[in-house]
This record gives sequence, structure tokens and C-alpha cells, in this order.
Amino acid sequence: MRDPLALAISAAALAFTTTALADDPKQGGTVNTIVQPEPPGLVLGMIQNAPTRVVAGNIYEGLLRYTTDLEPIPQLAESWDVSDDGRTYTFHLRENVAWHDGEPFTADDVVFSADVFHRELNPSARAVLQHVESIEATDEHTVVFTLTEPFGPFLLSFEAGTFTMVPEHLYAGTDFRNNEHNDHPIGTGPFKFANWERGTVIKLVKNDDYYEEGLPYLDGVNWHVIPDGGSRAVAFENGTIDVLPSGTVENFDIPRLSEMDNVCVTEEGHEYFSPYSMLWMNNREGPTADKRFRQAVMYAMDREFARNVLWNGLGKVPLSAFGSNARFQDDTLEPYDYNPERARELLEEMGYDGEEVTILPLPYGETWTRWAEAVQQNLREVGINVRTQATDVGGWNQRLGDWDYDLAFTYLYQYGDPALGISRTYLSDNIAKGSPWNNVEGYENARVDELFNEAATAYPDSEREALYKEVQEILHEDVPVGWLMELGFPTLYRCDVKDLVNSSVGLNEGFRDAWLDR
Amino acid sequence: MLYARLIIMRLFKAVIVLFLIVILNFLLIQLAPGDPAAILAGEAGAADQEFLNQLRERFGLDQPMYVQLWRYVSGIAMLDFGYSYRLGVPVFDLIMARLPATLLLTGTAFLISLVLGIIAGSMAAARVKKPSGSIIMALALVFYATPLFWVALMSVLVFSVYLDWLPAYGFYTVGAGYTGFALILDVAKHLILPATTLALFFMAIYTRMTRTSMLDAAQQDYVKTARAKGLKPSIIQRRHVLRNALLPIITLAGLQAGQMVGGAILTETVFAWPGIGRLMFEALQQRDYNLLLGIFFFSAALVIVFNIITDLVYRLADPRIKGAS
Amino acid sequence: MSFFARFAQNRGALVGLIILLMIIAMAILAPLLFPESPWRMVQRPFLPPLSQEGFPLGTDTMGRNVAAGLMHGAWVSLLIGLVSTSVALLIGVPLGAIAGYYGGLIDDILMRFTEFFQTIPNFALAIVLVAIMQPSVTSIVLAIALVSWPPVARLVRAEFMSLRNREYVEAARLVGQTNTTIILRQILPNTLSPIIVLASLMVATAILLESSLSFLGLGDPNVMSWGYMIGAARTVIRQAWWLSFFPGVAILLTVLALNLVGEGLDDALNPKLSRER
Amino acid sequence: MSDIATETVLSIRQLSVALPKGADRALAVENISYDVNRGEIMCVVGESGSGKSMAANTVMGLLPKGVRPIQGEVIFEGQNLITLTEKQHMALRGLKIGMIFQEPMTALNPLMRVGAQIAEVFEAHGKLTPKQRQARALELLIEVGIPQPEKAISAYPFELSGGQRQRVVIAMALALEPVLLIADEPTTALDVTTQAQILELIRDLQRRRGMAVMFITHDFGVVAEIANRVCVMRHGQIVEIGEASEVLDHPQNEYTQALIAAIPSNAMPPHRETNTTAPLLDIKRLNKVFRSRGGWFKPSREVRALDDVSLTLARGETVGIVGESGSGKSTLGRCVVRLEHPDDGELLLDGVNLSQLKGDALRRERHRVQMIFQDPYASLNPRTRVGMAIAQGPIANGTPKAQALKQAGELLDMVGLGASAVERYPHEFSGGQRQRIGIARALALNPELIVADEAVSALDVSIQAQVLELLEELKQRLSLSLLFITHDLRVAAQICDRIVVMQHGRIVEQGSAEQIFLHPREAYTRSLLEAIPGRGASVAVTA
Repeated sequence: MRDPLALAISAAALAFTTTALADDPKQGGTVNTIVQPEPPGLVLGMIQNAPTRVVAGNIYEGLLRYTTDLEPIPQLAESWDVSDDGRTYTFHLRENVAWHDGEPFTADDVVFSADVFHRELNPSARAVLQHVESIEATDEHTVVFTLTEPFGPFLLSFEAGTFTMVPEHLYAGTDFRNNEHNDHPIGTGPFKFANWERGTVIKLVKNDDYYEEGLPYLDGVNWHVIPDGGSRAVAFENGTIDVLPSGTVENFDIPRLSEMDNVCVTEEGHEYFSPYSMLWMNNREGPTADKRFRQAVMYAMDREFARNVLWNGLGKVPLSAFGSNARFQDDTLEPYDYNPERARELLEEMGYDGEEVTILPLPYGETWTRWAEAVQQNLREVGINVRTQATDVGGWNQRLGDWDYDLAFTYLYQYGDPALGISRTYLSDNIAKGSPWNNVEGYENARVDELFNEAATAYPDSEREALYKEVQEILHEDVPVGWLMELGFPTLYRCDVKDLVNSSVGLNEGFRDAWLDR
Repeated sequence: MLYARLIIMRLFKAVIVLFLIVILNFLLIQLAPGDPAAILAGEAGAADQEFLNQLRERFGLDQPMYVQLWRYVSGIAMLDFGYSYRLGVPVFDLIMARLPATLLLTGTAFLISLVLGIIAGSMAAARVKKPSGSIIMALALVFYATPLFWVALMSVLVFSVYLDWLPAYGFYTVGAGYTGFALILDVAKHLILPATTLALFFMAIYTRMTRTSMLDAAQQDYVKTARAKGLKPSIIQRRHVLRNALLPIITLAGLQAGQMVGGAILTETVFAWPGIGRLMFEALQQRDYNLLLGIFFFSAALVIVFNIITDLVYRLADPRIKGAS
Repeated sequence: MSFFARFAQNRGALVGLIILLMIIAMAILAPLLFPESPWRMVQRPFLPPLSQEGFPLGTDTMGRNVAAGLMHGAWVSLLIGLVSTSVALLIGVPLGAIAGYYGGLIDDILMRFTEFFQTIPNFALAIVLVAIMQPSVTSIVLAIALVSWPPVARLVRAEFMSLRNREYVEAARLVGQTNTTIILRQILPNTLSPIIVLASLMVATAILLESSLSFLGLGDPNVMSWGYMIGAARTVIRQAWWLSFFPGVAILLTVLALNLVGEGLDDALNPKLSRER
Repeated sequence: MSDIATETVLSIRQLSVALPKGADRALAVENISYDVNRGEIMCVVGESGSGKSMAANTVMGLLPKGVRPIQGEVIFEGQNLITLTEKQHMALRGLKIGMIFQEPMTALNPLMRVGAQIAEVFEAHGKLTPKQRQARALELLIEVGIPQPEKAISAYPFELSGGQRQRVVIAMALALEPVLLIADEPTTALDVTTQAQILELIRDLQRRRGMAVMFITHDFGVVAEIANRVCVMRHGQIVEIGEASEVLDHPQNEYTQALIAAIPSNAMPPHRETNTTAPLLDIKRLNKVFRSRGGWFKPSREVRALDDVSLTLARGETVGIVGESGSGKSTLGRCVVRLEHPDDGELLLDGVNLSQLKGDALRRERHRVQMIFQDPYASLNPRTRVGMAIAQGPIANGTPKAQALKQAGELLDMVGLGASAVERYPHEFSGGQRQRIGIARALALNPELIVADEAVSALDVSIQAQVLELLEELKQRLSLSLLFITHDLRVAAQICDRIVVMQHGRIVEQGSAEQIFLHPREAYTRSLLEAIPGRGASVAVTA
């Protein structure tokens, strides 16, 4: 570990656990943090993008939370049972929970949220619900989910952002998207919505009637809207902002900011999502249709350089299709190390004739742009004729949706389980125009389809493991996409903000337990 | 009466121009790759076809283009600008919420640049061939040639980071809970850097223009007449030279004033000023057509309004064009 | 007095010309002095200026040679400035000439059309155009040209309106010259001096515009322009001032030089109207 | 020296004024001396570039930048004005010395009301209260004879005519009853009848107040009209000075003689045979109305430039069109050459109606009628070589380029410039030479008719004479038919066979030159004739 920042992080993490144990939490205080970009709205379940999740995750709640090791722990569900055949899940709800408007939270809310609200509005919930045969409220505080067949990752699906509980009494029978309460979200969480000055700030205040005794400690949280990265950094420096969620400052600023006095850094709090950056390679046509070309690309890229220079040494250079946080990862595969010689050999072997290959950067800020430049230069140096196509988010979506690209940057969430976040990239029945999130590269392999499908419904886990091992071997050889980086997203905060990150979704629900040592 | 008729006539023309602008912009925006539904789906991090179809149907994007155009134009005719796709809020409300900040910023910058530019320009004109005059013009040229955003970045670095005199970003101190005079003071403090940055460039233009215009005016016969009366040079400069030299400035100022809404995108971005320019840039990135078109409509309307105001001011300043069109 | 002598009388213009020639020399010499691509990551990142031989201006976020970028960028920035100005002239001059020469209804229509372009704020329109066409050198050049031609059209129109009733133009009409000949041979040559002066300023403005677009992330990622360098450096301005400082100074000097040259041309081409300095 | 008439107010002694480096000569005026006495009008006469205004500007302290006196004295009320500081000069200007300028259109600040501009004179010297200043301004306006002075005082300059504006300037100059009035070409830009009125006013005021007046002019007619004494200047030097009657009647110096001789005759036009052959040009009931374009809500304004104009011109005949500005004479000329499109009426050239031709049809007929323009500086494209300027007509009409250029050389020879001029650019020629080029250009297409629109008005009087001579000669040699448009009756008398007098777009009177001059039938014609400066004076003119 030659990287000073990485050292700092582990030291901070250590300090964090010890102090947390040593001190008693103090009540009061308001934390100022940042949301970037400004979210389109705050009704989680209706909108699932990152800025909405990070703010509204403190207003709304799900049935379960997950530790940083992705173990489920209670939230609105106090406990749960799984039947032996893996098809019936019974959730026992807390009894003293009230919505922010005072109405009690009941099993009917759960059934409405899952069966009506999410089925209509929420594509990621829909993906899980297709395995669900029925949802029933057996009494006021018990809900039973019956699956059509066993579904390994089912228990991982109840995170607040993905499977939000919404109030039935306000939404049932209405036009959800034009519901008058959308402007004033009502949840069960530790904080209540106070007001939103567009372009400036979103303010949350403490929910005094929160069911967990003593929580939250904070009086409120202000989410500032500052569109320029440089200004956000300045705001953190001069003390206006206490917490910088990951992705709100450019990576280049992080070493400087983290070296300031009284600043702590943590890389935790992203385990649930495990963002994984990949390079789409169009398997359908052009040089990228050739396996050897794709392998050459893997060998040509200096991913360690990118990790060290662009990502400040945070994150991991991945081995293969399964990230290190993913369950069932096979870590015995031979890594694609930086080896331009090997890349040139492969290109020669396939007879690459210098045909132009375009590269589409991810329009998410400077780091991604620089990364595309670095990859472009890496590829040029092994003799690939690369041209970068600049674009904005709209153009990026359009090109990927139309398969109009050769190489393209992206990153995807892994959601802990291969069946939730990984298989979608490689399954051939997931090939469809119009979405940048499915099998965009156009990889088709019947054996891979078979293995993934079997593994998703296999029971118990040992069976799944064997199936996933074979899949990983095939994918490793075929390189349907380039595996760039398991992204390390650091959260920066004043060290006197305590107990900030305590679950696998980090800040998305972090203020529940946070307190100020001031 | 004359003015009233003139204004009515100009407004009537303005309506037609605005109508054409709406149509042109509408068609222009359709050329952009990607649509709002895809972007919203993209932001959500996951989407299936059903989700996209739902969005497109809701926004009316599944209709043929002429139907969309007709709907939009007939909406505008009823002064209904529709809803922002991304934010789900009426476009009109969004614009009205952001407009004051933009007008405050650009209006201040406008006044600073106009007043200081005219003063500096007159000083330079009076000091032709003297070192002090040359220094003023050299400075003006440097301000003119420096990229605006660069000045913005550097001024944040110097005045906010190193000196810590002024806030680096934002409209007011969030969470400070100021009211009344304290709030005004707070906003004013936040205003200084962005307004000054924005003003520098235009100030340079006004300085150069005032000087040229004054040197031109000083050559005119009536200045000789004034001198023959035995008037003091200071009075001649102010009453005869400057007044006539200001006429072309009025035209330029009118043009600049009209561009106020869209002219501050860079400044608003760097200084996190919650204005229209930033909203526009975000709307563009999000393909939030309704919002973008609404902003275009408002900024075009503002341009037209300022054109009319400029005309009227010009008429007040120059008695010769009374009645002429 | 010869043209150059009149030009050189303006001391500033001479300085401007020298700076401009140096920048052009930089652009021409770039491939000789720095034959490697400016995109190559050649050293460790964030090397400060003068800290290592061969990297007089240091290295950037990814270890690329700033000096190489600056030299190659001179070429790109000048090219974008020149080409977009030429395109703007190609649009603006004919429109202005026709409107000014024929007057009446044609003039009305063309001028409404011009106003139309001026009703949407310039920079906003440029951004929208680049976003629509997606960033590339071509789209940037086109966008800059499309927002900068109206002043050309207006200038040319005004010149044509004042010249079209000059006696020598009427004489040409009287001897039976066609309108096209009159426009091209009689009037256009006499409008060239103000057009040249305006064009020199437009090149400067175009360079500024390109840098502003790049700053917002709307630059062409395949060519290293000064605007790109500042845009890429703005996030690290705190760690590495030199990354945005040098290209910033380069833009400033170029724009300054072009303005000075423009003023000099103005003096030299319109000796009677030249302002006293 | 108790005699009022000889009390010297201003005395200029051995004055030399240097021009800045790079000018066409070193000294603007060299070693000049003259006096201006109380109660007299001293005329300083000279052509352009003679330095006639320099002394006046030295007196006022209003010399242009870079121009400075290097020798001599200018004594006014016992002080040498050359040695005064700017501040001391300021105290004199307006108070002791008033000045009137040439261009009444630009001499007033367009943004200030007339009354305020007059009041400024009092303000500059700290006199009177603001209210009194307005009252005095009104009195002055009345004194200089402005119609409706109560209205004029709050008018803006653009609301007044040129003559009225000049009266305002005079009112300002006289506001503080200065001892010396300097008038620098005050009537040059005015119509002849207005000129007469202004001259009358100046003379009248001068007599009433007993001022000394220094009157600068290029026009001997004006000199004859008002001068007590005359000082003739050329190339910065005085060539002759003396009592007006002496100088006018018995000019000693050759140059003065030449100048006086060059003034177009004004007493008796030479008798000419009226041509009686069938008309070459027959204009029938020509009408032209100019409309200011109205908006959707604004009525358009109309100016009737030609109102039922009919006239004929015989082959080989010269017809003069005479009128003041706004009379429609130029519109008529422009309609004849078809630079304007007449609204209706016929324009028969040798039987072919040109009045309604358009486009290519018109272009093909254009060579038949050509024009000589007024402004020798504006009528030649500065970027076209002289030969080409002449040849482009024939080229446009199908003559091969080489041949057209050769013809151009011959034509240049004919107008007295020499064929070598072909290769040169217009700026290398003087005003008179350019006018010759313009004539050559008009001749290049062998037109049947030439329209000369104020062809000599912009030239100095001696040059004017030469160009008129050339025209006369060409007329004889080529038997040209000429439509000669001018505001100057004297010029018309010299070259025209017949004269047409126009006013407000209508023909007032037409007849042979002799008849118009000696027996004008209409009052307007008579008033025009009477307004000719110097007409009543006994100027040495050869008929």
C-alpha cells in the first residue's frame, strides 16, 4: 500500500470505529452536505436516480437494510422467515411505525407499494417482482411473498431505494405521477421533508416521532446544490459543507481535501451498489467483433495507471466479469495485466488493418473524460486507430441505445448478487435496442445464458457457486466487454461528524445514526 | 401618444417574431440526439422498455412531430409553457423562480460595466496621447481579451480561497437564517465576485467604445462652435461631446441588456448562481425540451423588450428620430 | 505613405503583429519541436514548470507535456478562429451585400432573418448548436460561424447602403453594368477594409468562444486546443495553477494581438478616419 | 485716429503658421499682415488651400492640433493673442470675438434646444441669471429674424432650415456684442436666396453695432456684395490687399485678375442661336413622388419631386435646369438617365420611351444617355484604375477590353489629361482633373445625350472656368446635346442655350438664356436673379 490516501482511509476507518465506541452520541446540530446534480424529485420509488436516493433515502425506508458485508438487518421488517423450498418469504413488521403525517404504517402499505406502486413505476423492482407469484397481508403486521420458483438474491431486494415503502393512504387510486403529495414527500424515515429552494438547497428536519428511540441525533440536514465541482470543493474547504458525498468533487481534488485537518475519508457505503466500470465493445461488427481484438484492448489498457492517477489509488483493477464484492467470485482466473506487446501480437494475429475505431466517453465529468483520453492513447500506442466521439448524456444514451458505437465507457451497479447486477450484461435475451443498461455489447452465448438462468433459481448457494464458476471462465476468455475498474467512491467528511456510514448504501440512509461531536 | 402607438406596433411585431422563434427552436431541438425519456431512464440507472414507453407517452413524445409542435404552440398561445420533464414542475414557475437571481446578477453587472466603462472611456478620451490614457486602454484591452471563466476561476482562487474576503459561490449563506438588512448585505456579498467578473468584459467594451465615440464627437463642428462661445473644456466634454458620444453606446447597451438572460451561463456555473443560464444548460443536457423552449422564449422576449426600451431611450436621447421608424 | 508604414505608426499594432507572428511560428514549429503527440503520457503527472528538463511548462493531470500541448494548441485555436471566421464571412457578406444593395423587401426579409439569429443570446445558441451536432471541430466551427455572422451581415449591409448610391456606382449602373458586376467589382472591394478589421476581431472572439465551449465540456476531444487545456485543468486549478495559467495567457495574448492588429489595420486602411492616439 | 471707421480692432503682423510634418507644405500662411478696423467688413478671399481661414483660427485660438503660429503678432485690444494661455483665450471667445461657421447643419449640437445653446454663451462668461439668459436668447432670435422665435427657442436644430440655423449661429456669435465678428464662409452651404438674406443680415448687424467683421469667402460675388476691404490669398500668402472697389475694378495682381475673370458672367449672357431641329429629348408630363415608407400604423409622407414636368431638348442643344435645393432639378436629371423610375409620363429619346423600361431592356438602352456627376471625389471608384473606369462602359456593352482601353486613352487625351493617365488611380488626380475623367467616361459610350448634374459646383472658381471651357469645346467639336443642371444661374448663363427654372417640382419658367436673364417673366425667377451676389456691383466682367 504505497498510496498515502489509501493509508489515510484505513486509518480513518480505524479511528472511526474506536471513537464511535468510546463516546456517547450527542443530540442536536445540523449537517450541511451536497447533492449533485439537483434531483428531479424526491419521491423514491417513482424516481430512482442517485441524487434522489441520497436525499430521499433519509425520508423513506424499506423493509430491510444491509450491512457492509451485505447481510440483511431489520428496518421496517423486524424479522423474516424463509420456507425450506426457498419460495415463501414472511416478513414481520414493526408495530409502532407512523408515517410523517401521523398515519400508522401497516402491511397494507407494503402490499400496495410492492404490488401496485412499484409494478407500475419501478423497473428495477419489476425485475424482481417477475419472480413473485403473490403478495399478501396475512394480518396488520405480517406480509407473505410467494415466489414462482426459488430466487437466490430475493432477500437482497428490499433496500429502501429499490423497494421503497410508500403511503397507501395518499397514493392509492390516484395518478401517482401527478399526486399532489409528490411536492411534499411523506415517508417513515428519520427525517422529514422541510422545503426545497430549487437551485439552492433541500432542507430536511428531524422526525421527532421516529420509532427508534433516541434517533436521529441531528436536528436536520441541508443538501446544497452547487453545480460547479470547483465551487463544491471550496465550500467544503471553507467549512460551509460538512460532508462531501462520493462523486460530488472531482477526483483530483480528493487528495488535497483529504489532507486537510479534521477531514476523514471513507470508501465504505457502496457495497450494495458496487459500481463497476466497463468498456462496452460492440460484438456485432467491426474489429471489436473479433475476440482477439477485445483481448488486445484488455492488454493494451494500463488500468493500474488509471487507478493511481485518475482514481487516486482508490478502487480495484478487476479480474473478470464478477467484481470482488459480488457473491461467488472466482479469484483464480489469470488477470489481464498491462501488456502492450501481447496486445500487438493479438492484433497482428487477427490481421487488424487499421480500421478506425471510435470511443465514446462517459459524459459524467472530468475524470471520465481524462480516462477516455488515457485509454485512447493506450490503444493508439499498440497501433489501434482510435477516434473519440464527444457527446453529452443525451447523445451517449442515444448511441448506446442504437448500438451506434465501437467502444464505450459505462459503469453499472452489481447489487451484490450476480443474478441482480451481473447476468443482465451478458444474457442474450437481454439484447434490445433503446436501453444503455442491458446487453448493449450484443454478446450471444447459449451456454452462458443457460448457466446464468440456472444459477439464478438454483438452491442452495453451493449449487449456484459451481454454475457461476463456469460462467466466469467462459466470459474471461471471450471478453464480451472490457472490465475497467471496480470504482472506489470516497466520502469526505469532517471528523466530528460521527457514525456517518453504517450500512452498505452509505449516505443514502447515513444520517439516521449520525451525530455531531461539537 | 406617439410612444404608445410605437410600442403597440413593436409589440405586435414581437408577437410574430416570438411565434417564429418558438417554431424554429422547437424544430432545432428535435435535431438533438437522445430524448428526455431515455435520459431520465438513464439517470434512474435501470429501465425497461415499458418504463421508457410510459415516459414517452406521458410527455407526448410518442406523437408525430407536427402534433407535438401543434400542442406546444397552442399551449404557448394560451401562455401555458407546460411542465419540465425532469422536474415535473410548471416551466413558468421554474423560470420565474430563477429569473430574479439572473436579473440581479446581470443587471448589476450591466450597471457596473456601463457606468465604469463610460467613466473610464471618457477619461481615456480626455487623456489621448498621455500615459494615463494609454494605461486605461491597455487595461481595457486585457480585460477584453481574457477569457471570462478564467477570470472567474482566478478571482475565486484569490478572493475566496487565499484571502477569504468574499464567498466563492451561491446566492446567499444557506442556513444562516438572515432576514431583512442582514440578508440584503449577505446577498450583496455573494454578488460582488460574479457581478464584477461578468462586468469586466463588458466594461472593456464600453470603455473602448466610449473613447472612440468621444474622439469622433470631439471632431464635430458643434464642438468648435462651443469652443468659440468660450465654454470651459469640462463643460464642452460633458454637455457637447459626451452627450453625443453616448448615442451609439445606448444602442450597444440595449443589445447587451437583451442578452442578459443567456449571457451569464459561464458565470452562473462557476459561481453556483441559481439563475436562468444554468437552468438552460442543465435543461439542454437533460433534453428537457419544454424547459429549454420556455427559457428560449423568455430570453427572446427579453431581447425584444429591451430592443423596444432601447428604441424609446434612444428617442428620448436624440430628438431627431422622433416619429421616424 | 505605404500601407505598412501607416500600420507601423501604431506602436501597439506592431507589437500585436509581432506577438501574432510568434504564435503562428509556434503553430508551424510545433510538429518539429514536439514530434510526439501532445496526448502522450510521458512523465509523472503534475510536474511543476521548470522542474525537469524537457518540460519547461510542466506536465498535466496525466503526465502529458504542457509545452507540447500549448504549441500544438496554437495551431488548433488559430485554425478554429480562422475557419469559423471565414465561414461567418461566407454567410454574412453575401447576405449583407444583397440586403444592402437591393434594399426594399429583400432587405426587410434578410434583416428580419438576421435579427432572428440575434434574438437568441449568442453563447446560448452556440451551446445548443454544438450540443445538437455533438462536439467536434466541424460542429464547433459551424456553431461559432452561425452565431457570429449577423454582425458581418449588418456591417456589409450598412456599407453597401452607403456605397450603393455613390456616384461611381451610379456611373457603373449608367454604363450598363449588371448588378452582379456592380456588387462584386464596384462596391465589394470598397467594403473590404472594414470587413478585414472586423474579421480580425472575429478571429479573436472565435478563439474566446471555442475556449468557453471547451470549458463547458463541449470541445472536440480529439484535438488539443487551448480551450480544452483550460477546461481540463479547471478542476485541478488548486493543485496545478500552471495548467490553466499558460493556455489562459496564450489565449489572452492571441486575442490581444489580434485586437491590436485589428486596430492597426483600421488605422492603416482608413487613414482619414483613424483615431488620434 | 479718432475716426471710428479707421479704429483698428485687430492687427495681424508678419504672421506665419506652421503645418504639422507630412502636410503638403510647411507653412499654412507665411508672413501675412493685415488689419481689421471697427465698422468695416474685411473680406479674406482665396480658393481652397489658400490658408484664408488660418489667421481667423489663430485669432480664436482654435487652430487644429499640430498647427501652430511660429512668427509674428496678432494684436487685439492691446494684447498679442498668440501669447495668450488657453484660459485667457477662453475669456475672449464669445465675449469679445464672435465666430460664425460654414456648415450651419453641423455647427449646432443636435441634442440641445436652440435656446439652451444660445444661453450657454452667457453661462460661459458668467452673465445673467438662467431666466434672463432665456429672455435674451429670445431677443437675439428676434433680432436675427427667425420666424416664430417663441417656437424656435425651444426647437431642436433639426427642426430648423439651414438658413434658420445659420441665423441661430449668428445670434450666438452676437450674444455678448463682441467687438470683432469672424465669419468663415458663412453662406457657402446655403441656397442663393438664403445666402442673400444672410449676407444682408450680417451687413445690417455690422452697421447697427459698428462691429469689425472679418469675412472669409471664396466667392468674389459675395465680396462685391459686402466687402469694404479685400485681402486676396493664395498658397498661404497675400497676393493683393486693398479697398474693395479698387481690387474688384482694377485688380493689380495676375492671380486676382484671373479669379475675377473666372467668375461666370452674370450680367449679360452671350446671345445664342436657338436650335430648332426636331427634339432629341421630349419629356411629357413627368411625375415623381417620393414616399417615406410608413409603418403599419403610420401614414407615409409624400414629397412631390416632379409635378407634371414637360420640356424638350433639341439635338446639339444645351438646356440648363436651374433651381434651389428641393426644386426637383436633380430628380429630373436622374429620371432622364433613369437612375430614378418616374411614376408616370413619357421620356422620349429620339422617339423611344425610356420612362417605363426595366431590367435588361433598360440596361441595353443605358448607353444612349450618360451623366457627369457633381462630386469629383465620389464619382470615381478609388480602387479602379482610371482607364478601366472609362473602359468599363464599352466593355459592359460588348467592346473587347483592349480596344476599350485604347479608346479610353484617346478620350483622356481629348479631355486634356494625356493617355498615360490610363494606368493611374483616381487619388493621384486633383478635383478638376477628376472631373475631366468623369467627362471622358460619359463620352466613352458615344451617348446621344449627356446630363451634367451640378458638374462644376464642387470646384474652385478658376478650375470651374477651365472645366466649363472644356465642356464648351467638346460641345462644339462633338455637337453634344447637354442637359445642364445647376443651382448657379451665372454658370447656366455661360453655357446654356435655353434655361428652365424649377421650384417645388414644377417648371416656373423656361426660355432662351437671354430672355430669362434680361426679361424674366416670373417673380421667382426675378428673386433668384436678384439674389446673385455681386450682381449689383460693378464687377469687372467681360460679357
